[in-house]
Amino acid sequence: MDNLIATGLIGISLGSQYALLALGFTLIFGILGVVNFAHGGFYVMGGYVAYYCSVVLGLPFPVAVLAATLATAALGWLFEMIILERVIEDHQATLMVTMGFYLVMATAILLLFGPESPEFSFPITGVWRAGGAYVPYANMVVIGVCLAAIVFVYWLIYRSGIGRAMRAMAEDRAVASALGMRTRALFPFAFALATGLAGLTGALVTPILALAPHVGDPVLAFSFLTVILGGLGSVAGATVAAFIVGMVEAYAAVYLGGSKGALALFVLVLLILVVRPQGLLGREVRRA
Amino acid sequence: MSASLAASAGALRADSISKAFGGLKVFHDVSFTLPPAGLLGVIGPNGAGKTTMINIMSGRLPLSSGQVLLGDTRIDGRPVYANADQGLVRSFQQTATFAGSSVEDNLIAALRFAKRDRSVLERLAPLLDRFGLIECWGRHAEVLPYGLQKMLGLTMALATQPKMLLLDEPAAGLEKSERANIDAYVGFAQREFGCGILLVEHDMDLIRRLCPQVIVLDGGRLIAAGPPGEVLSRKDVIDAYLGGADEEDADAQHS
Amino acid sequence: MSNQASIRRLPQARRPALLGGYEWATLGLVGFAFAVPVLTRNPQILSQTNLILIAATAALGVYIMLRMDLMSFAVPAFMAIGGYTVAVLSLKLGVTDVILLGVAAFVMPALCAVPLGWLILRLKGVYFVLVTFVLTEIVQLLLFEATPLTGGSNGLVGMPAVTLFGIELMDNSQVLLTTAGLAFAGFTITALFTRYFRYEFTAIEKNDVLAESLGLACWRYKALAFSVAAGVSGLAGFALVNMLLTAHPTSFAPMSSVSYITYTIVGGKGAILGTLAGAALLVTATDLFALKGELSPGLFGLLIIVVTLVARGGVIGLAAKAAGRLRRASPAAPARVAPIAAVPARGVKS
Amino acid sequence: MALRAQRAAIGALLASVTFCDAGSACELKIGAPAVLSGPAAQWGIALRGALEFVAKETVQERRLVIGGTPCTVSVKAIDSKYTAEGAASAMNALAADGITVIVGPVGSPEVTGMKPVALRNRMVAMVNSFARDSIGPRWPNVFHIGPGPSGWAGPIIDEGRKHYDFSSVGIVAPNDQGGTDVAGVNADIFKKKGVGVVEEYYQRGTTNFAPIVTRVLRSNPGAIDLASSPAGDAGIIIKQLRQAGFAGPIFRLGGPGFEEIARVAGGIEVLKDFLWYEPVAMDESLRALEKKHQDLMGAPRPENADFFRWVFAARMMVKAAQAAQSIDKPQAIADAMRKLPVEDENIGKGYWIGQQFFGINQEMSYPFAIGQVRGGKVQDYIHAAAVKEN
Repeated sequence: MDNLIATGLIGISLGSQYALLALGFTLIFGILGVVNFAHGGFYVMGGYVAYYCSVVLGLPFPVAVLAATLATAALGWLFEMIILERVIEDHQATLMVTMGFYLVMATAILLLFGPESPEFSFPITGVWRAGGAYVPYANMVVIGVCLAAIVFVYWLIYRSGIGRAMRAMAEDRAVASALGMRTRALFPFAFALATGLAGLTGALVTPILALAPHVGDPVLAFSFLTVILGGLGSVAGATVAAFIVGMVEAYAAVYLGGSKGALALFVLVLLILVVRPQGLLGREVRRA
Repeated sequence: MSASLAASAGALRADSISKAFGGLKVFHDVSFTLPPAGLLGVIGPNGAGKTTMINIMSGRLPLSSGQVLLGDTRIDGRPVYANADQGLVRSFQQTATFAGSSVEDNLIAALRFAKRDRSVLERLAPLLDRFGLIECWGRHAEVLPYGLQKMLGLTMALATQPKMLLLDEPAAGLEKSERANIDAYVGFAQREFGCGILLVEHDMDLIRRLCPQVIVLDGGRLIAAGPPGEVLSRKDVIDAYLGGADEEDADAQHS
Repeated sequence: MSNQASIRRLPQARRPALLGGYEWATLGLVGFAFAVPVLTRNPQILSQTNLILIAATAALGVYIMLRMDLMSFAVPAFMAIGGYTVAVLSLKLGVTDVILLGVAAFVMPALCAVPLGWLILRLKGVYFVLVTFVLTEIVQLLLFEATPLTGGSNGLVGMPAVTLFGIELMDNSQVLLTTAGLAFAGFTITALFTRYFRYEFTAIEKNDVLAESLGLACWRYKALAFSVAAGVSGLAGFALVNMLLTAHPTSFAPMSSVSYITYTIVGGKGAILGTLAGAALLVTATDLFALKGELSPGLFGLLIIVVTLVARGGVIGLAAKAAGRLRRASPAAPARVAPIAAVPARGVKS
Repeated sequence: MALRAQRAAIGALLASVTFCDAGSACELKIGAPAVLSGPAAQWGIALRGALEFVAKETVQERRLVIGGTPCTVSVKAIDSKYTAEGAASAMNALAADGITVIVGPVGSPEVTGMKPVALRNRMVAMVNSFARDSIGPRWPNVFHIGPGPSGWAGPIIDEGRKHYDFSSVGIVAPNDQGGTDVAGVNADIFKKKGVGVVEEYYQRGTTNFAPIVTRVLRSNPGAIDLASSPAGDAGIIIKQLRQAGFAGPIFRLGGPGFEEIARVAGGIEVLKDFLWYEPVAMDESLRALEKKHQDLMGAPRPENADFFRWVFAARMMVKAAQAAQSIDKPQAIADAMRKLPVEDENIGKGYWIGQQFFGINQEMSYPFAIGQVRGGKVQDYIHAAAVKEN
């Protein structure tokens, strides 16, 4: 019983991280039509910027997290404007440049910071316990900030003018263009928003896990899974799916073991796709 | 030549068909029959559900209720290609060709997919000649003028030697001077291939010229049927047109 | 209008060529690999040629699916099925004949692809991409889990050398000959297959709705292509396993699918020669960059970005464009008829 | 395109032939397929650093003299990417340069990929990896840099049992060859000592181990062994084990990387009770080696402690060349190697072993160390004698 609850708490913590990553990923896909292979790179970069600010420069941790968010957003903006924009119409070319950019980012980080993990711990330690269930305080903070960020993104998307435009783009690009929206102007903004979210996640999560140049690799696979499950471009779907993936990962790993747990997760996603090709909350596209 | 006509399997029949997207009824309880080698016009204001009707008849969209029969076979909800095999072929409102392929390759593709041989091209030669497609034989489809692309798409549909042709606004987007081509096309298809044709069209002159019978759709309902001269003077039909929503037919083609 | 006159105006049917120029050129180049062991015994040249051929053959799986604008991440999955089939046959059943093994390496993945294709080819565009990605992850995990058959994380080690008519093919140059044979088979199958069904594939790529309305059962051709792509990938898997004398899960890592896609697109997805050009360029570049140690992935990334930005249509596209410009620039060339200006489609009804 | 590549390659061949002729001025060329990119990069960087150090040392101290001529040593390290193909390709590139003396690579998949190439090109190699088949009679000229857990896990477990009381252990390792091979051997040794074992494998690439930790703690193990989990992973696992309330001792019967583990875990106090295999005991003699590296290379040694073992391996290779009086006859160098005593000026004396485990007596065994954190305090290394077979 305690295990059940403890596992559920782990699942929530995983889910909130995946949600932040997947929100950005799905926005980029929905609005730009781009599968961002560099997403994990921005996650790692967020971690290292936060590390540099807080450990090397000695800034307070919240300032470091903010700096990481802004730096990754800025780089995302520049990347979109300077490189991605040139090939935005060709989805295979966008795949190539985002992937190439990921390799460049990973190499730059390796050269700057070396291959080994630096010491980068969350400023709050300690664990809350109740029976067999437990949550480290640091994880609570991360969950809290993640939820706040998700709320912010929702506010941005569902309550602001720019959000309405982005949503229209994500749901139906052709219609939005036909309605005369200046779709192109949204691209760098949406990309920066998404990479900023990835950077924020990295800044928050790497100190409770580990920071190393390669920790971005699995981010891509999980963002993929989450977004497939939720329905491409669907903001709500990505959020729900992130928590499902987190829960399934936690319970499958605890009750089936690491390797079989991963297999179970992938098979589940495959089955869902076969039954509901549009993902859980993706709308059935009226075929035109 | 008209030997194929004799083997015609029978009429195309819509039997109180309805279609709803979510809660939105696009199409409600419509019935009509197109006899073999017949010609039936379909008119209605924008948003009346005309293109949706073609999508349903061809199998692209499933029905909400009712049925579509070709001869004795129920065909709604079957794959589009299976219905095309049965001789039920549709055209598209906007240009529909294979970009990047020459006119010749487009026609050969149509022949291949319908399992016809090249001799069909010879039968189509007068039409190809008239439209001016022979001059463009090696040119890529997407660089042709709009009207020519449209005629190419229509000719490809005919190259499959269908029993029933569903034409979705063939004259849309054509210059006035090009519209005579549609007359020639419809006449040729009926004369040479014995096709039954369901003609969805906005151009009233064209409908009057060609169709002995029309049905009128409005808001997804069949509001009138009969010879065009008679139907088009009815008050409810005129009202439907004048008050008809000016919005775009939502189920747009892809080009 | 007179029927007879019109028919006479109809251009004569061209005899459809079995293969196009690009296909012949590619097969020629792949065939040239057979001669490499005769020309040199330098192990690096042999090894580079070997790696390029394996990479190019694997990339064919991507190329075939791209004929229909479907991007496949499933290549490593089918390479693994092909490679492990060979390893199991030779280790457990003692089959070493290269022809038998080659047939098995093609047929087994192709058969596995049939039910899978049936499941996932209903998905369109980007969903297909994502599902093939998931599929590759699943196969990778299955390799670990199905230990009795696959040797789990240790892989299957210690395969005997393959034989051709009883002769062992063991040393560097013979390994290259085996790879060249498998690559040649893969390229020939792909060239013939994509040429023979080029109308169907082009139609599905450009306008599948129109193709279906003309009577083409698109899914059948997609499933067929998926199956053939799987078989060709299996040949590449065989070549890789044969080079390493080991079937090891890391050889079929899911992320390696990205490399095969990169070869195809950087080389130029429009022609089969592109996969060979892309594989040759990028495998060579990888090798050069490996000398730079830590920098190598970054340089590789930079190369991909630059080629993508500069050479739309890939290396082959760039070369074709350059050749075209050269021809136009040369005064001896006959003046070309001015092309008809494209008339923008007017998508609105009157 | 490919044609041009071929032509360029043939040109390269001609160039390399002439180069070989010129190379007869006595230069021992050591090749290293070394992982220089990706998560395992630090291992390859340690390997390359050790080789470059030994090369310079050999030249400066005239350690390699053939027929009266002092020889130089050059090092060529090529990124083998921690994959079988990467290593095979790197090895072929080395072979093409006429290099037949190999030190490296570091990881199991790489060793898998490089051995067939070494065999086909008749190279002599000194490899690392904890795989059950790293060396063997099939590969007569491949040597192994040091014993796997079969050699040293036993003494470390005994040391742990002196201080802690436990009757069961949970072993956590990644689900690939690098993980399962070591974990399996460790499990056998624990069982032989009467300790109950639960093995738990995680998917390589996992970043959050909380679920795995929950799972392994369900059986209430008295101790945990992280086997060959990479240092970064091991650090997170320890952090999360302690967060979950696990208070028992933690073993890492895998490889070096203690500093990184401690950093990731969040400090020595988090480790609390921790024992690990340290391939070499950090003592005066090794500090002297560190200093020598600083003096000779003008920079501190690579952080990864595998550096020391690779220095050992490279020096052995140089000694074998010296004994064989050859820089380019791998067979002669291998034969000489087999006759050499296992000994290093900084690391100490040992034995050739491996007959029992691998079926070939080509594994170097030398003194190692047991590292310990007890009650949150780092203890001095415990020196352990080189393991001997029989």
